[in-house]
Amino acid sequence: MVSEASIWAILLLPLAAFVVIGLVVRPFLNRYAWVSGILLIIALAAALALSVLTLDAVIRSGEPHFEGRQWLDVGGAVIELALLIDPLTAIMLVVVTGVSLMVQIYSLGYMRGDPSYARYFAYMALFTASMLGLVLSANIIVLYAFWELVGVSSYLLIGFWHERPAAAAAAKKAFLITRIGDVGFLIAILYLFLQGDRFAAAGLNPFHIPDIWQAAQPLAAGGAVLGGVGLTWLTLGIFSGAMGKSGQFPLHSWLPDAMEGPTPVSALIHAATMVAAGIFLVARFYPVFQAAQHALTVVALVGGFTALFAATMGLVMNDIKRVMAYSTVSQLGYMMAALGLGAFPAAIFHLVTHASFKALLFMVAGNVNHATGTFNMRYMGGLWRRMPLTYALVLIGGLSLVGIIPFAGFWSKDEILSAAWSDGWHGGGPAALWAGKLTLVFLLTGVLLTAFYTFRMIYMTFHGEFRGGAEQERADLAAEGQPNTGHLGEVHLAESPIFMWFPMVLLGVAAVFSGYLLNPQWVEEFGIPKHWITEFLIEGLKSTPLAGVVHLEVPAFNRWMAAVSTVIALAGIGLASVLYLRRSAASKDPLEAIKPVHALLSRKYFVDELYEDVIVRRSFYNGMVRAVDWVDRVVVDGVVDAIGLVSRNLGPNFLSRFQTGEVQAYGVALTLGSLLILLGFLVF
Amino acid sequence: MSPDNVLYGTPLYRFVYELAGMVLPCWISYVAAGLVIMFILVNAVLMGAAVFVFAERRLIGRFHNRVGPNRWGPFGTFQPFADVLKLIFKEDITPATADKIVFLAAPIAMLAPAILMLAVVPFAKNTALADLNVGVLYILAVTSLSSVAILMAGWSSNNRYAMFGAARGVAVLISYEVPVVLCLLGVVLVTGSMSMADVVEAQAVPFLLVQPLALFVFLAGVSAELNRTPFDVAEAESELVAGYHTEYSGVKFALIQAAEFGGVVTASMVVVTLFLGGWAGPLADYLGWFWFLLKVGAVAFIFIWVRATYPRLRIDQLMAFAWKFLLPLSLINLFATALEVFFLRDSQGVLATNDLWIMTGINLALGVGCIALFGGMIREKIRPVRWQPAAGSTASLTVGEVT
Amino acid sequence: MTLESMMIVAAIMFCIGLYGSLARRNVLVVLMSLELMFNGVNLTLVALAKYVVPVGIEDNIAAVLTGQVFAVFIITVAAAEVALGLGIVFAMYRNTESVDLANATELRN
Amino acid sequence: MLFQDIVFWVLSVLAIGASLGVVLVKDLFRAALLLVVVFIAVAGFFVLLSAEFLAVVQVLIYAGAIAILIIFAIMLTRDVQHGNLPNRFQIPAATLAAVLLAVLVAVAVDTKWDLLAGQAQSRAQAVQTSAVRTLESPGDLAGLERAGFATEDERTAAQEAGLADLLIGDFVLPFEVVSLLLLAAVIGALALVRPR
Repeated sequence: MVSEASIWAILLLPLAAFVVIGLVVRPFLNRYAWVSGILLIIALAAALALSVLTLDAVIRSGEPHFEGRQWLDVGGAVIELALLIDPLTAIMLVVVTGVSLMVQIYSLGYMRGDPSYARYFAYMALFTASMLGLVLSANIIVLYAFWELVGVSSYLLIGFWHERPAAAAAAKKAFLITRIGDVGFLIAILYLFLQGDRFAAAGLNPFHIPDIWQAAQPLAAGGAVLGGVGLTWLTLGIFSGAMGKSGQFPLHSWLPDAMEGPTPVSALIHAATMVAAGIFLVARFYPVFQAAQHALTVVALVGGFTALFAATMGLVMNDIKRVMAYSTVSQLGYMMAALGLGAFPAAIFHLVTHASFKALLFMVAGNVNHATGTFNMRYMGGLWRRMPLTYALVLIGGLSLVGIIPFAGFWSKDEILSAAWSDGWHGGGPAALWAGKLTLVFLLTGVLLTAFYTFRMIYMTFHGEFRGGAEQERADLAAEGQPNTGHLGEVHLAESPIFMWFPMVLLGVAAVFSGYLLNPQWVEEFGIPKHWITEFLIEGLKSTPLAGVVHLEVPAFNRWMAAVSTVIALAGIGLASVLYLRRSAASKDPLEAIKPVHALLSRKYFVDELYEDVIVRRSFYNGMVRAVDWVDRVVVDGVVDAIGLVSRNLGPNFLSRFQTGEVQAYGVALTLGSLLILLGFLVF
Repeated sequence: MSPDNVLYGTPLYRFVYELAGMVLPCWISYVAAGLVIMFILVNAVLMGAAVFVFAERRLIGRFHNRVGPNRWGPFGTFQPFADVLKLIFKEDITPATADKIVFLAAPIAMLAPAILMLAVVPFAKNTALADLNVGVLYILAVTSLSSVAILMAGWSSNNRYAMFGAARGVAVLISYEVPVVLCLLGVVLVTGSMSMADVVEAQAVPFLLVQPLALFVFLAGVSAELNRTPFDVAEAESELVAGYHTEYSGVKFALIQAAEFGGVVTASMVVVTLFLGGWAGPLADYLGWFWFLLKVGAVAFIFIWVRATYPRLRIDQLMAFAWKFLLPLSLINLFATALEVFFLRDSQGVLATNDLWIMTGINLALGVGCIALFGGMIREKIRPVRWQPAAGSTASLTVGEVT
Repeated sequence: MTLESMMIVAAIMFCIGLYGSLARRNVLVVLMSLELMFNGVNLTLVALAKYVVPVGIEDNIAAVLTGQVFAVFIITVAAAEVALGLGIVFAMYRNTESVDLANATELRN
Repeated sequence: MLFQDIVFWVLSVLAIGASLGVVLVKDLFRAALLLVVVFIAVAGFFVLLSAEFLAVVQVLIYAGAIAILIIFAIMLTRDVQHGNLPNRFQIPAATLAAVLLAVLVAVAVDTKWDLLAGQAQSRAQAVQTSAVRTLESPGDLAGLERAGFATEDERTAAQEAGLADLLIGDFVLPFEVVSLLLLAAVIGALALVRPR
């Protein structure tokens, strides 16, 4: 067993680092800003150690249970500060602290020389702390608070270089779009609040997450407080929050723009924290979702569609980080689809493996940027000679992302695909079955595209000849008369310092081994039992009061599905090799040959235009705002004018005589009045 | 009979009251007993002032390497009485433009605080005229009255120099009141009571050791409030022609002088009571008054010594000294004392003698450290500034150096 | 000395202060009169605390101190009031070279 | 009670006379000095009402600080000698004050006060005079016993009753609000008088 204090410490260590950096180091010791990085790394290392201890304790002796502390008692709704430690939490703790630690070590090198070094680490500390709080909360209100804190800190980090207009705009966009999803989440919470009386009648707390699980279960399991259409909408509300954070279609458009932040921030946001928060949220409420099959269908379809949709856009991007970004959206689609298909453990498994290899890939992008000064792949090429280590790592990460045996991504992606194939989920009608097949098609197509864009990215960056980097781009921009976007660095082609590649190597090892070793498919390996992570997560659900209600089984390794997906992935790699491997420096991108499609994809399906122009400008400005304007001008202003007319005439002609400006005249009147009241009180 | 009377707890008062009550009607004996007490107090202050004046003049003489007054009486002991006689027989001049009533009332008001302060000082066990529950606060309150008296003197003289002197004096008084109050709070915290007798009882270890910073601040603050050199800008003879008592002469001047020197004596008594253990000493039950007077003499000597040693400060240096040096020190002392008392006291809220020694150790180290630290910081501020004459001017003045 | 006599003295002080604050031109006199009123009120509070049975004395003997606590608060507020009042007086004197309240009628009409 | 009566009458005459002086004396400086007299007289009243702490605080804050501030303000303005003039509200203000005085006196005399009687009063007095002191010595305890605290529990309760406990106990909210007010007043006064 672990003590409660040590678990609180996991949350409080980064928070304390934030406070110390923000209130002490930054205002007083900014000359010694390097202290802040060291401070955060120490705090995170301690938190990681405690997280591993917690995971170990959960594995060995089951879920610890801690009494909550009452925080607020508002109108009968009791809000507690409570910890919820189940296998899901334990795994997420290790992932978040681990990836965050790697990212911080990487940042030591990447951010060196930045004038706002301390501010960067303060934000990072806040970000990690809020993610940890989100993972640990057992109360939905507290969870929501940390959820919004994650949003705030991501806003701060994306807009870290706020002097760049693009970064400021991207931060704003991320904040606003995730907020749209959060409105749904908030409505779900308010719905729970409205159901407070019914929860209380069943002896449950409407904000306590295990109680919500129970409330959603059938009568036999002591639940049935929630149900029917209300439950479906509740879960959809929660899902909309998850959509916003995890960048699911149609709320995906903030995520690629979020690349404006520093690259380690992207690595953290896209690997372990912010976008994983959405997946985590759905997983956290999985027992509730399971009681609402229609909602699950929606989740699966949205996830599957996003997986495909984002992958198509990834095909044509020239900015290396944007390729990664769309890849992240696509992989999140996989996870979401897995959740919708009932393969809850597979989704978390993929989240873990994805955290390792996507963090790695982002760090590679950071290294590449460090070397070439730009993110534009058209100005890279041939880097493998100069940066062999980075090249090896990008191959590992890329193959893992594509899902080639035996890299980590293969095992987790395969589990998702098997789940989609095997109808491993229950209770859905014909429509749901149809949706499952459709999702499978989406996902398999996605595999092809993933393989293609990943290797397109690798070929454009590391193969061929070097195309000049930032200097060339600056020259080109000048030639076209376009303004310099301001964040082009210097070219010095070399491997990055040890701070940067050391965490990458660690993550590379994880990207190779975490897949099979976390979830050995056939036999026990090194003492790790067969299907360890899957079983572990399912056990976590079964140990709750929901035992017997949750139907989950571990899908067996499906070798046909594995073969098919490998073939498709290899096909994608092959296609990319044909098109890009031997391409000369001068030739155009082969995909540009298909003009309309390329335009559609590179303009991101015109989704931004749709939001900006149709929704905001046309319907909102022209429709609604006009109407409101009319009401304001005619009705409201009319009333105001009428009041003004009356008072304008009343004031100067009558009332102003009494306002002499002499304070003592007022004093006399005041005394007279109070005296009259006093006398009246005495007489009557 | 009235048990409510504040003074009734005092043995002296009760004795006089009952003695008078044997022959006189009740209410007269009340008044008579009160008058007797007042008589004693006034005379105590005046005598203290006389002795102090003598001691000061002799000692300053020694410091100046000369003899000092030695003509009248053995070693010149009667010199103060001769001074008083001279002043009484001098013509009592009131300026024509003065505000006569206030001009007359000011010296009286100036002497009053010194006398009032004496009422709560315990000379020996159970000898305070009134052992007030709020004795320490009472002393502060009474001393704050003297600023009114100084303003009265300065204003009523209708003289520029007097007015400037009064304004400066009051500014100094108000500024130094803050650190003095704060440092006395430390003493009160350790004692747990504001009664002077309780403070003395509580000094198992003299607060000289337990509260060194407070003592330092208190001594500095009190000498400023008493207009003693080096803080005597209010009556700087060379700049202001003696400040607020420029226009005074004769008996009124004698009263003002008595108030000042009596004030030093009473202040020494307060220092002794609050920081040096009051009447404590061997055979305190019998020799308490002796130890008390001995300590008072020692403290008064320190005042004289300081006067003979240091040059006068400039007014801005004086203010900087109060606000930038004494105030932080007293705040640090208060904070440290509060923390120590919080952690060291037992469940009854009482500090054992051992705890006092622990506090002594901490506070001594803290005091030395803080004075060194802040002293370094304030030195920049207090250092004499060489005044640069404007271009073309041939004048060359040195501001802020010894006057 | 009874409660009534004490309260009558306090009331007289209060009413003198009231008259002063209403009928004097000089803003400083008005401030001083306000202080008189504060003192009258304080006197009433302390007198009531001494003589009248306070609420809650059955449970806690400290209830007899309530009036004194109120007086402490009033003294504090009076100090704040004087600080601000004199600040306003200085501002007014600096702007109009006068401390006559009858001249301070910029808020007329 | 004789002693107290004498003192009470002396103080009353002093306080009322000085109050009238504050309002009516022509010379502002003298008015301010009379204000100091009023403050000291009120402090005397406080001693009579067994509120020693308040008496001392009254002298410290009113006479020592507020009066000084007012005197400084007076000295910085013009026409000190003949500065105290009536305005046009003299008659209504006097009438109002007189009527209010009548009402207040009527109320004070007419109300049936629920007075502390006999023993209760001596107990209250014991608590009030020792409001800022921890009573520990045997003499103190004997004094409490004389004041009518018969049992050990009652004596403990009386020992623990203090202004400070009330201030940071039952009245902690007003206490904090007042400290905030003081801070605001300091900042406000500085902002008002800062040279522009």
